[in-house]
Parts: sequence; C-alpha cells; structure tokens
Amino acid sequence: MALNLREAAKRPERFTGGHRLCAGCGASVTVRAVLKALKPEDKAVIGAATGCLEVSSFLYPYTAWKDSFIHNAFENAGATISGVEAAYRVLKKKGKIDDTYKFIAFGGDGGTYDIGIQSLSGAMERGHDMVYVCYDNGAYMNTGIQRSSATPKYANTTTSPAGKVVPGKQQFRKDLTQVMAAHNIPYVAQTAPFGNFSDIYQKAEKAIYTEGPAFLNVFTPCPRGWRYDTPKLMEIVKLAIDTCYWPLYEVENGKWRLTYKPKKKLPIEDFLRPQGRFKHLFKPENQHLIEDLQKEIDRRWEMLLERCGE
Amino acid sequence: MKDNKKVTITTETTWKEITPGGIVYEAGNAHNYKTGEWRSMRPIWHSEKCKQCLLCFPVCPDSSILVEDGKVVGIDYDHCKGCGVCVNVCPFNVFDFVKEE
Amino acid sequence: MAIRERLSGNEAVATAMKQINPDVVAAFPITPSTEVPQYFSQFVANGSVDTEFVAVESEHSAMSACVGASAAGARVMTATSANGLALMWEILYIAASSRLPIVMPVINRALSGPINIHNDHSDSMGARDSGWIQLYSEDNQEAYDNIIQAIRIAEHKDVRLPVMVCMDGFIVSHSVENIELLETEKVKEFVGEYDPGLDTLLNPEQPVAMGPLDLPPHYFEHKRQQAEAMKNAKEVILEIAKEFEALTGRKYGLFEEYKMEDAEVAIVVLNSTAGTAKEVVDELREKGVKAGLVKIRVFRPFPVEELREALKHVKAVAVMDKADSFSAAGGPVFVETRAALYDAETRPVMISYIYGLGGRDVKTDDIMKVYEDLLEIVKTGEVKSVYNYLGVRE
Amino acid sequence: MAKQMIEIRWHGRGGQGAKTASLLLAEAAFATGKFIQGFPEYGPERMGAPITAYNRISDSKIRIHSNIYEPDYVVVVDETLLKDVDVTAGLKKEGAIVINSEKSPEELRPLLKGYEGRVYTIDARKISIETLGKYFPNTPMLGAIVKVANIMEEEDFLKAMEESFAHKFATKPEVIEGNMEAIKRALKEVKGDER
Repeated sequence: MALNLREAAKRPERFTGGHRLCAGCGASVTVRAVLKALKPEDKAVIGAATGCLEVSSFLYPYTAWKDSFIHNAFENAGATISGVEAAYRVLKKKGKIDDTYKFIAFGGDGGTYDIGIQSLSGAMERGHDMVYVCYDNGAYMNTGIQRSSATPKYANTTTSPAGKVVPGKQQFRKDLTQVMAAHNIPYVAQTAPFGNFSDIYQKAEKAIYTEGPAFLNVFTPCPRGWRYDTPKLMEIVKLAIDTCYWPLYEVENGKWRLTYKPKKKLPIEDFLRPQGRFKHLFKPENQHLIEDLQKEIDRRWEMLLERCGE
Repeated sequence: MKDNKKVTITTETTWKEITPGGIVYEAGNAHNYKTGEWRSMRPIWHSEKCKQCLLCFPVCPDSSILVEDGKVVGIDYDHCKGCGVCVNVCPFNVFDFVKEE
Repeated sequence: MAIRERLSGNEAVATAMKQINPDVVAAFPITPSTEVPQYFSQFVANGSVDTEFVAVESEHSAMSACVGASAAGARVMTATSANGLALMWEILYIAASSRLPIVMPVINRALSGPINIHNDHSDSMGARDSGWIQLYSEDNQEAYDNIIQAIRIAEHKDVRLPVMVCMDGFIVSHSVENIELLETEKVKEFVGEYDPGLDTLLNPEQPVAMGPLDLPPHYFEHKRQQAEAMKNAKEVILEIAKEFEALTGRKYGLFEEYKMEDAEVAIVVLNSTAGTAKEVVDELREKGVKAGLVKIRVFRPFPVEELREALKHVKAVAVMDKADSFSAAGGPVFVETRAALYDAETRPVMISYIYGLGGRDVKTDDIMKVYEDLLEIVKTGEVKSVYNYLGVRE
Repeated sequence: MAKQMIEIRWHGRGGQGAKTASLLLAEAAFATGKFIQGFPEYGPERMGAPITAYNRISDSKIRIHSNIYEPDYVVVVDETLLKDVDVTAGLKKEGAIVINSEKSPEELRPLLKGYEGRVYTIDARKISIETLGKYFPNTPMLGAIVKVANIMEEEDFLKAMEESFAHKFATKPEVIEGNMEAIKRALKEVKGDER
C-alpha cells in the first residue's frame, strides 16, 4: 500500500529537530518527507552535498541524522554515495554485512544542477542502486542567495540583482528533471511537499524501492532567499504547482505521467506576487516581463502535457 | 552487541580525545541541541480543537509536532523555531500564534 | 619462494592490487597510469578479484567514490597521474582529514601546463601537503613492495591516513623489468583482513556521521590529531618495513643510503633517477671519489632527524628536484632537506638542482656533472650557485 | 665500471610493433635468466610516426633508468626510416645495425652516414609472409638481433620463444609453429657486411 499521511505519522522520525536550518526552511520538510518513505526496518546511508542542509544538519559534534550520514564536498554527493553503495554491494557479497541498506543523496540546486551535475550524471549512468534527491530552492542559499541555473528568470538574487537596466536573472531555468529523464534510469520524478504529502511520499517510496538509480527533484521554498513570510511555505508550494511553474510528474521506466493537474491553471503572477525576489516585476513598466515568463511557462507546460499524453 | 561508542565533545575536549576525522557516533544527537530559543513567535496547539487531520506534522521543518501512536499530542518547544508553517496549514485553526514572552 | 617475473611498473602495481584484492577500486584513466585500471578491470572481468570496480566519469569522482567506499568500511584503492591527481585535489584533503586509509599509486607525470604526458614529480609534489603519506619508488619492484606495505601503513590504528605510492611515469610504469613477486597467499596474509571497527557508515552496531561542518571550537583539534597520525606514521612505516623484510629479504627504511658511510659528496634524490645515480656513484668510487647517495622513500612524513643524521658529516650535498615549486628558492625536496639540516652542529653545503621536467631524460652524464660541481665546491670552498637547473638549454 | 650489459635501440613506425619486438626480446632474455629492461620512448605515438624502443640485457640487476644514447646494437624495423631518422646516432663501432630490407647490407651502408661497424639485413617481410601469411616483421627481427648480438645460445632462445608463444598464443596454438619457423629462418637468413 502506498505511503500516506496516517502511516507516515506512525513511522519514526529519521531527521531530528535541533538542526540549525532557518525557521521555516523548506529543505528539512523535503528531507523529512523523503525519509518517511524508508521502511522502518531498513537501514540507510544518507549523503549530502555541501549546502544549507548539510552545514545545518551536521555541525560538529551534532548530527540531526538518525541514519549513517556522510558529507564529502559540494559537487560530489552522487559519486560519494555511489562509492558507499559499491562498498555495500561488495561487503554484502563477501558476507561482511547482513542488514539491508538504502542509499540516498541530497543536494541543493547548486550542488545538483550546477557544480555537481557531472558527478550526479555519472552516478546515475553507472546504475548504482541509490536515490538522488535535489531540494531545489532555486539559488545558492548557503552562500547568500546567488543565482543558479535553477533560478527562475527575472528573480532578484545577489549575483543576478534587479538593477536599473537589468531586471534580475536573464535566463529561464534549466529543466534538470528532464535532463535526468534523458538518462533513461528506472525512475525520475518531480515533486513537492504538497497537500497531504501523498505525491512526495509515493514518489519517494518508488524512488527508494525501485532497484537501480532514481532521481527526485523536489520544489523546496526558501523564505530567506525568496523573501516571503515563513508561515506561507505551503501556500507558496501550492501556487508553484497550480501556476504550472512546478508541474508534478514522474517518468517510470521511460513512461511519462502527470501526477497532478491543477483544476484551474493560475496565472504566474500569483506565484510571483508573494515573493520579494520578484517585487520589481510588479512595477508597471515591467508588465511585459511577467508576460514573457507566462509564455515560457505555458510553452513548457504544453510540452509536458504532450509528453505525458494528456 | 558490542559497546557503542559515545563520546561527549565539549569545548574542553583536547585533540587527544576528540573523535577522529570529526566522526560522530551518536546519530541524531542534534536532538540535544535546543533551537527553541531561536523562537520569537510561539505556536500553541489546542488539543480540544484538533481533528487529527495530521496535515501539520509533515510541514514542520523542526520535527516539532509531537506525534504518538499516529496522533498529534503537542509541540516540542525545545526545537520549535516558531516559523508558523503549522499554524498556517491547519484547516481548523487549531493553533494560536503568539509573541514569545 | 619468490616468483621471478618481468613486469612493467604499471603491471607490477596492478598485480599488487590483484593480490591485495581490495573491496572497491574507483578509477578514471589518465596517461601514464591508464594501464592500472585497464589491467585491474580485466582482473575483475576474469573473476580473479572480487572487487567492485567503479568506472567513474572523472578523477574527482574517483576520489569522491573512494571516500564514500572507504567511509563505508571497504578497503579501497585507485590510481592516477598528473592532471587526474590535480582534479582530485580537494578530495585528497578530505580523504586525509576524514582519516580514510585509501591507497593510491601515483604514476608521476608533469602537471599541466603546458600539457605534457611525461615524467616529473610536479603532480605528487603539489599534493605533498594534502595529508597523504607519500612513498616514492625507484623501480617496479619498489612500487610493488610499497603498495603492499602501504595497505598496512594506511590501516594501522595509530595512523589511519591515505597513502600515495609514487613511481615515475613511463620510465618505470612502461618499462618491463625483472621483479620478484610474492605468492598471493603471502600478500593476503601480510595485508590481513581490514577491520575498520565502528568508524564506518555500514557498521552493524550503530549509525555514524562523517564529514561535519567543523567550526573554530573543534577544527583545530581535529587538525592537530591528524598531524599526530602523520607523526606516528614514521614508526609504523619502519615496523611494517621490518616485517616485510622478514618476509621478502628486501629492506626498506625512510630512505636508502647508498655508499654514505664515508661519503664526502652526496646527492639526495627520489624515484628512478636514484638508480641512474647509483651507477655514477659506483663509477666515482672506482676512481676513489667518496660519493654517496640518499634516496628518499618516505617524503610524507618527512624524515627530518634521520636525514640530519645521514647528511651531517657530508661536505657538500646536492638535492635534486624533479619539480619546481616556483618559490624562486629551489625545489620542495631541497627546501625541506636543507631545513632538516638547520639544527645540525656541522652541516654540509647544500645546493639545489631542478632537473628532468616534463620528461627531459636524465643521463649518467648529467648526474656526473652534479657530482663534479659538488667536488669543485669541496675543493674551492666556494658555492657559485645555490639554485640550479640541470639539463635545460641555457 | 665493469659493464656486462647489452644496450639495444629499436627504430620503427607506430603500429609496426617495434615496441612489441623490444618486449619480446626482453622476454626471451628474461626466460634465459637475464636481467632485462624493455621500454619505449613515448611520444605522441600514432600510426606511422617514427618510434623508438630500447632494451637493456644484463647478468646483474639493471639500475640505470635513462634512454640509451650509445647503443651496442640498433634494429631498424622499417627501412624507409633510414632517410629521415639518424638511426646510427651514438651506435658503437664495435656493435652492429640490423635492418629489415630485401636489399643487401652493402647496398644500404651508404645510407648510414658513414657508420663503420657491422651492417646486417634481413628480409623480414618475405619471411613473415611465407611463414605467417601476414606481414609481422617482429618475429624475424627478433631472431635476427639475437643472432647478430649473440645475446644467448640459439637453443636457449628457441626454447624460451617456444614457451613464450605457447603462453601468448594459448588460444590460437596454430600460429605457434609459423612464428617458430619465422625465428628459425631469421637466425639463418640474416646477412652481414662485416667488413
């Protein structure tokens, strides 16, 4: 039976409070959701790329992880966990280990879309039995909100600032989920902590318990970087999904499936308005920028619908 | 079962006693670190109003909605940072959100 | 009974790896070390090892995967050269500070730029402060012997540091020479089973966390502890060398002293040039010249006191570096050797030669010139030039 | 310095197997109990480009690790190299050069920049085609140099090669005989201008 909220509530927490992530941080919501998909009887080794999550969850001598955890560097969570998984396979074969372990790597969009994409791509291509989870908060938050290739177009970041002549980031975001789907690995999904969490729970469960490599791209709000009030976390997620900025879908053995279709597709403005990083777009002279964004979002949404046979 | 290693590290710990390579032997020991003092706003959960829909527990970034036997039983103020996500997500307005004294 | 064989340096290294049968090898090809993962993957394909071979997409990932696998409690090896080592750089430090006993043959090659595939020591010398133990090897035999010993050194409880075993690219790696191999059972017995204790991600007793953010309250203590491990390594290296000698009859120390008992002039050198230089020493000895040679085997930890003892009675010493550190004050081996002699009551005149960069061949004539320069210094008492380049077109 | 070491330099073209030939020679000498070195001089090694390989053969451990500048013997696997490469550079007068050619040593000597030592030729192409059905000059060149340099007793050499081939061609034993025949013919057919 697919994991639901009620079942998840009964499972032990594998990521404890006492970490130093910001109040209202989406990253730990994402992590908790993914880890709930682990069967309580299974052990896990978790890896993380350098980033907010890592430095806040494992600040010597405290670890927030109840499973074995390894941090290596910024750009190599994929390779690091593939090494752990290779060790597990051989030690199991040699009879030195009895327990069943699952392997999960977490990275932000910096460690995943950008500096870590080679290591991730290599790990997925080699077919390690692992899940790579990107908690995508659309900028390098750990170093102070610099643009990444996941940053939405026109977002104001500290290296794509909205100025008098340049209105924020000049490029649309990279579609990493599709890049990963092109690896033809058994399971790729785009998800978010959303509603009753069934989408993320089920995708995490599939990702973890599908043999071979799997990739999850999880929309993960950052109140500090996006500049919204912390209590609004779940509203922001819902707006990202209902505006089709962040569609929920999965690619299972090459089969594309939309897992959520908004009843009413909202205009992108609704997603932009609550966030300070888009404030400059709401000046009257910048109306065309919002239109530009809307056009691209529509185009990508249509393409996705087509791929998913909708 | 062999003895588990538990090494208490403080700012008095010398290089001879510190764990090699920064290894930490006590998984989840961040629990001992109290982030509750970061809070400027305090969520207050009212058990009598709670319908046990459970929507609040997964959204807490600090694992601070206490759940026992699948039911919400309270808030872990040792770790709750007062972000208010639980307050906002509750469809039944079970929480109050008040300034810390 | 030792096995009489003829192998290239790379084959010797790969053979040692086969006999050790590590749990995980993660590697990426780069000239001149490419043959090592090639031979090794053939062993995997033929079932002569039961290693997990991870054919990573870069050296950065090679070392990253090695860190992951070693942290998981596996016995782990890889191999690389030059730019590959440079690409690993960041993770070399992490491997060492995480106290992971990874063993890596480094087939020395000039580090770009300009790009050059031939031998010098700019790759491993650049990594000299990464926290890895560094062993240097004159020939295929020493490379083979060093790798077998390196496993024990790296995994020793007082050490737990990664080890690089360096040998000269092409000159040794691609040269077929005689070698005496140990029987595989003897190698297995010598290296033993790896027991990482509880310090591993997959230990069945308790989960652990590795690779923390380590801020000012504790970072320094960790570094101090790491430094102690490197200090401890010296004794451990000698202990293991003794055991190895008992097994093979081949004697290893921190460095080799060749005809040093009464030497008045001496060269300090690493790797294959030592062999060429020994020929010259013999030639000079036949003429009655008191020439000697010190071949450094262990560069990290650096044998400060021992070198001081070995060199203090010599009149003039030339330290030969197959790498320039661009300090404008001699190569790294020179600088450290000279510093080692500072506390000696009597100490030799010391001069630096940077030689053989980018595979510039080193002939006996070149070495002879160095001894002649030293003899001239002894005769005249005058040092014309401390910092010298040997074999470059002036 | 009492030197009982033979130093040999090979000249060939990338892809023709001069490197392999040097390794085979090392192997044969190794099999008769010698200390050996066999190594190529690496460059941007591409098909057709001139390449050099070296051998040292000695009764005691070889420590020297430089290239060979004053070889006792030179082997030229491809005679077209004679016009572009100074194959006799440093070659000792007391030594010899062995060239793969259908021509006679006397015909080739004028191309050797005044080299005064012994010159040998061997038609490795013909031997190879006739014994192996293909052009593999290595094996005959190996036989020729062993003969010319008197590196070991013919009997020991043949025995070593037989064992080596048996190992090398374990999966295609049919080629062993041809290779052995090529070597034997090379031992006989190498022609010298010994002045």
